[in-house]
Amino acid sequence: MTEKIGVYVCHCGTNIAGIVDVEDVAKWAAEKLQRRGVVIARDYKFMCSSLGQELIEKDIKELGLTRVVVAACSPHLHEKTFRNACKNAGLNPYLCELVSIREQVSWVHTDKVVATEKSKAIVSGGVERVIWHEPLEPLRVPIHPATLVVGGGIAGIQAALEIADAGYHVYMVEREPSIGGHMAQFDKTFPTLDCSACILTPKMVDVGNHPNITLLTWAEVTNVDGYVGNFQATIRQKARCVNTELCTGCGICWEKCPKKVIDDVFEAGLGKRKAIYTPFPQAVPRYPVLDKANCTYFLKGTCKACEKFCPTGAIDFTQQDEFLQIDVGQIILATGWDLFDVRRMPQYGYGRLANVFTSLEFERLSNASGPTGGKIVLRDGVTPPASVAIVHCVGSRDKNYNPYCSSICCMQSLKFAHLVHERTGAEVYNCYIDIRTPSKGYEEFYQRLLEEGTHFIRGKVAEVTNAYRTPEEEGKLIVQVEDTLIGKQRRIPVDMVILSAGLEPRHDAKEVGRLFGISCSADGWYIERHPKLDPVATMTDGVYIAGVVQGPKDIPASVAQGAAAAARALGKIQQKEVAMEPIRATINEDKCSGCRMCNTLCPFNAILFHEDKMVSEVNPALCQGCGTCVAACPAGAISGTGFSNEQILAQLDGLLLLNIKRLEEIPA
Amino acid sequence: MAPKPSFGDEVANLLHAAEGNPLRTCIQCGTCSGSCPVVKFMDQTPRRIIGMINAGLKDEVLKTNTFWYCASCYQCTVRCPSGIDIAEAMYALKRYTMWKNQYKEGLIGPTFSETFVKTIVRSGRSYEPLLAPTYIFSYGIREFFSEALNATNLMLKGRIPILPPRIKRLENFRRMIAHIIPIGGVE
Amino acid sequence: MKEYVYFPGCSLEKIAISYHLSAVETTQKLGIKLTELEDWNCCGATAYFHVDELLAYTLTARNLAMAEKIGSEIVAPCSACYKNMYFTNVHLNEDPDLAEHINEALQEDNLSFSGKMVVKHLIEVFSNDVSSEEIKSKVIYPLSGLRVATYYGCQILRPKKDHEDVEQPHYFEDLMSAIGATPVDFPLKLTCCGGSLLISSRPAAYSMIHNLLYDAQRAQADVIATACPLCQVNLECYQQQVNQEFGTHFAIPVVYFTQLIGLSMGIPPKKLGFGKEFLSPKKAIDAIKNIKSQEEVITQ
Amino acid sequence: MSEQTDINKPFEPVIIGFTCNWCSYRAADMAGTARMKYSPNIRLIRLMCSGRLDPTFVLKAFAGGADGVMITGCHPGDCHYVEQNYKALRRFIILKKTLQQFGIEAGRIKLLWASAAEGAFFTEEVNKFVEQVRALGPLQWPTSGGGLEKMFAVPEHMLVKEVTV
Repeated sequence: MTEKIGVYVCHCGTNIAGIVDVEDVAKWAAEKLQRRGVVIARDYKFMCSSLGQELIEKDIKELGLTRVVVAACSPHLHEKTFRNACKNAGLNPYLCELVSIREQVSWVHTDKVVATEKSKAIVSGGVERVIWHEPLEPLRVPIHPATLVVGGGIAGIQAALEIADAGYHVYMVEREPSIGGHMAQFDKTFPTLDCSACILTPKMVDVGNHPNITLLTWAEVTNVDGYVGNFQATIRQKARCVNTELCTGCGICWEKCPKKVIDDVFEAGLGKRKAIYTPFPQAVPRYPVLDKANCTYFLKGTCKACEKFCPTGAIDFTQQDEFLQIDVGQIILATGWDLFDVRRMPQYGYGRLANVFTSLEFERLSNASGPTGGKIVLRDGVTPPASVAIVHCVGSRDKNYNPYCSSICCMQSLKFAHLVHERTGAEVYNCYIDIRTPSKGYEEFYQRLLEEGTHFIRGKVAEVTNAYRTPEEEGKLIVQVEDTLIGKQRRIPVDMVILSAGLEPRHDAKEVGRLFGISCSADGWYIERHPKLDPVATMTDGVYIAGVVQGPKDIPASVAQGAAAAARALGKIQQKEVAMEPIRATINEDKCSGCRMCNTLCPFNAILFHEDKMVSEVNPALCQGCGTCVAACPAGAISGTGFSNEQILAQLDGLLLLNIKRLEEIPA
Repeated sequence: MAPKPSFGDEVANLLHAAEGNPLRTCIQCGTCSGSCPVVKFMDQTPRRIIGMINAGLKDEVLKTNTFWYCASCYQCTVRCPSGIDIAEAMYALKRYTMWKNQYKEGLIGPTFSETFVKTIVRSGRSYEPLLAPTYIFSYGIREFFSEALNATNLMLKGRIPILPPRIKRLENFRRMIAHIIPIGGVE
Repeated sequence: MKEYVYFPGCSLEKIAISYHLSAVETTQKLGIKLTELEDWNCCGATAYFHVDELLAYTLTARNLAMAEKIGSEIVAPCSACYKNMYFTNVHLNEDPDLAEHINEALQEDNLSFSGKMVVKHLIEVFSNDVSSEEIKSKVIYPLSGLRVATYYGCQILRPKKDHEDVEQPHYFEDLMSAIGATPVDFPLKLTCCGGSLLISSRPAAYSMIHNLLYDAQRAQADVIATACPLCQVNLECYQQQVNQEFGTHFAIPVVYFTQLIGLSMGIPPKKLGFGKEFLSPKKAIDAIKNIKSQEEVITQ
Repeated sequence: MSEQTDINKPFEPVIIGFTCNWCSYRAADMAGTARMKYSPNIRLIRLMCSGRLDPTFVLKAFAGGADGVMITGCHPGDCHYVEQNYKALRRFIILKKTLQQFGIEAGRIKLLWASAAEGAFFTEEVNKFVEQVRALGPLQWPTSGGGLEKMFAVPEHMLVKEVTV
């Protein structure tokens, strides 16, 4: 049979046409590849535009095209678009091949002649390949309606509530004893300064009481199997040593517990908790966890005060970690961030100079329910500062630490400045590189701070020292910085220094990423499917990211992403089934020699062996289409749809322009 | 023909093992100037110098004493958030002005460095008595006496050699240097 | 027994002779063999680099090339020498063209540089290769109660090498604790003394010296310990001038860390070059004297 | 390109690059979106996984006139299919030996792990490899290899799909 192939070369405005002579490529394809079946070759400004697509559909209908090659951008961007175009015109979508002459040519090369030549080779490769395409039907697998949300910060909470309210089940897994995340540690939120607890607590309670949400705190995901629509997750429920059936959260146990422990997590080291505890009064769920590592009973074998006093007998020292298996269709990762360790910049004196604080410490210091009841005081716990310096960009925008901007620190620092000014009347100095206030109401907040009389010094702080040179400096912290707007080095004596530390990916982000089959950028944030057009999806179908895991962002942005991820998940749930690329391996029984070489190669155990017939067979539901078995089969009995030997060899043939050579040998 | 390189590129070319022109990546944060122990004696802060270089203000830059006041303590270099080797850039400017003989009037640095090198080229070793007093007059008579006093003290404590030291294979040594720069250039 | 090629550098020949003496004495006590590099030439301090980078590399390369013939590790007591040698070594290893060019010149002196040398500062030998523990075990007279301001200066630490901590190192303090002395809180321990500006930009140098002495005094240090001849000369010999300049009354002895270690190991002060300084670290030496006299009393 | 016979022109090697759909192909996309520049001598083929690479693809490439072949995949541990890139690695090692027996310099083939985020790295490595192959000069294996072209050329059954319009 003969194929009728249409070739469509995209200008992409000047993105491609600026470097590649697209008209020439189209002309060349029409002439040189005519005898390979190319019946029409066009170039067009924007192939992906509706007009561009109509062009293809028209040709399919009128010229009866049986194959389509589009030379434009990366298949990861527009393969679907052009497959749909074919589908609309009644051509099987898988008979379309998209080759990239933008990412792979015009954007990475500068020599127009060479770029045009390369584009021709790539088109030729596409044409040869498409000849071998077969009509395929996407695999349809049912979507399990439940969703797993990992991380109970504001992004995760938002996502969970959106889905649960829509009537579908959600499993929320949180590593800490309570949900709430970092937002629960804050007192005020910028720029409106509404109380963090007041707006967060109701949402936390909703999650706790929601009939559609199974809340698993003090728990971690340890394993994930399966694929979009059908994931199996294993969750380790760490032993709480509290029977949640009986516990009423009355709080007597932690009142009676004699063991005080410094709380490095929620109180950022500023406050203490007991060995049995809930991190904060509004914690959800309300029942506590017993921290075995610090419990006197587990250390010394005696005490059991909590057990003695518990009115409902809910304490259970024998409790062990449990592992739960859950089936979910999709997963949303909202695991949040760690604070940059300011000890890595000793020039700022944290740990050496008592009154240098981290931003999280200050959040607790200024929090009404914090260790000082919201009083902003020095480490001694009583003295209010008369002057405070706030250092921006600590660990951010710095090649020695993190090159990226942490995006929240400017506004956070302005918030701090306001709180200090409001509660202590102290002189406040903000030392910044640039003030970045790019959201609704942010610039106005900056203006407000200026009016309040906060001092703004444009310069990255060089060091914080206690080495005074003058009587005024004696006993103070001296902030040494160049005031770049006047071009002078300044030494500013203050009582308190707040380091506005940057946001970092979770220390275990990489491992967690692997667990869910998604990868991190160079900075360690999870990579979204598209930086602009698909910020919450990942390269792995059915796994979404929301909040700071995707990159530094503030509360409004995190909430937006939580909702967005939820919407994406709901969309799939309501389709009830998901179409999957029909890229699968199949074994030709007649050719299979039963050597079983492929059996061991498959990481998904998709290949089973029929002892009776002495042949292997691929289970399409389990096969992920990597093609390793295809490459390995010595009998050539295994073929991979979409990436068959014929398709790849033919593309190679075309890329090397051997097809052209051969045609020259064979006279027309 | 190739376009004349900008002043910034000229300076960048004098930086050892620098790819392209690192000065261009300066975000003017002032960490260098904030860290500099000598900054208050400089006509312009190091940050400004980089800004001026990037702005192509060649003459203004060469007129400053900034880079001759650089103590090469590298505090700026280790802290620069853009990874610019600022101390090295100051060296580059020193060399630049010495070659072109266009440094600020009345600076001692250039002539001192030159004599220092001359001494080495002559003897292979440095010799304090020759160095210090040569310039000390430029600080006025009081300085001279205090310096002299110091010298005598050092002498009494046996911390100043009476004769300048020399290395043994001096001839080879000089031929070696001749390979790198015309001895005439420094003698 | 550990062996090193020893590059004293110009200063140690005379003006910092006590550093040389104490270095030799203390290393001997610790069973370290220092072989002085024969016919070495000046490292060029900072001045070479002002005039000609290539010349600077060549002159330093000559020393390294000569050292390669007799050992694998070269140790410099002077921070400037150390910095120049260390980075010349790095650059020549990174840049084969540069190395080739320089080897051409070195042939005139029948030398060639292969880049095999490991460059170390004397204090690194004490803190890393020997370790504070071993030194502690050799201490006979702990310098108890002696408040020492440990002054690192610049070029031991900077520019940064690999992953070393250039903002809060503590190995100098550890060494001083090991010999029973008390390291004081001395925030300016890493701040430049202005050595290279002393002649070219004197007022600047004075103010830098002043800041350091002021901080040492604030910390109530009995003595400043240094690991660099330029720092020592700067901080000690110009205190008088600084006092005149700023109307202060500093009188803080400035000694080499090797001198203090030597004292604690019972080496006679004279052998350690004491007596050549402007301001005698009486307190340190007296401490030892007292212990000794007590011992004599007991032995009689 | 080695098709060109003009001896005045400098030798431009043709390189075939096999990329995996999840990491290295996206690294190439990343290089594009970031407008990083690399040598145009390389032409990429997308596979789902480096594990899909059948060694004969490489032999075919050389026989077909490629001067070098670059095989790329996800970093060990990051494979979208768990561990298939390790299998690619094993094959690569054997393949390299085989090629040398055919008289093809080891320098003409390269294995590269590049994550989706490593556009810059991908760019550098491509440039390095192109220069490496350029230094080795043209391969012209089919002629030098004596009839090997037949051995690895497109299978006959694939040529019958000749089209005459």
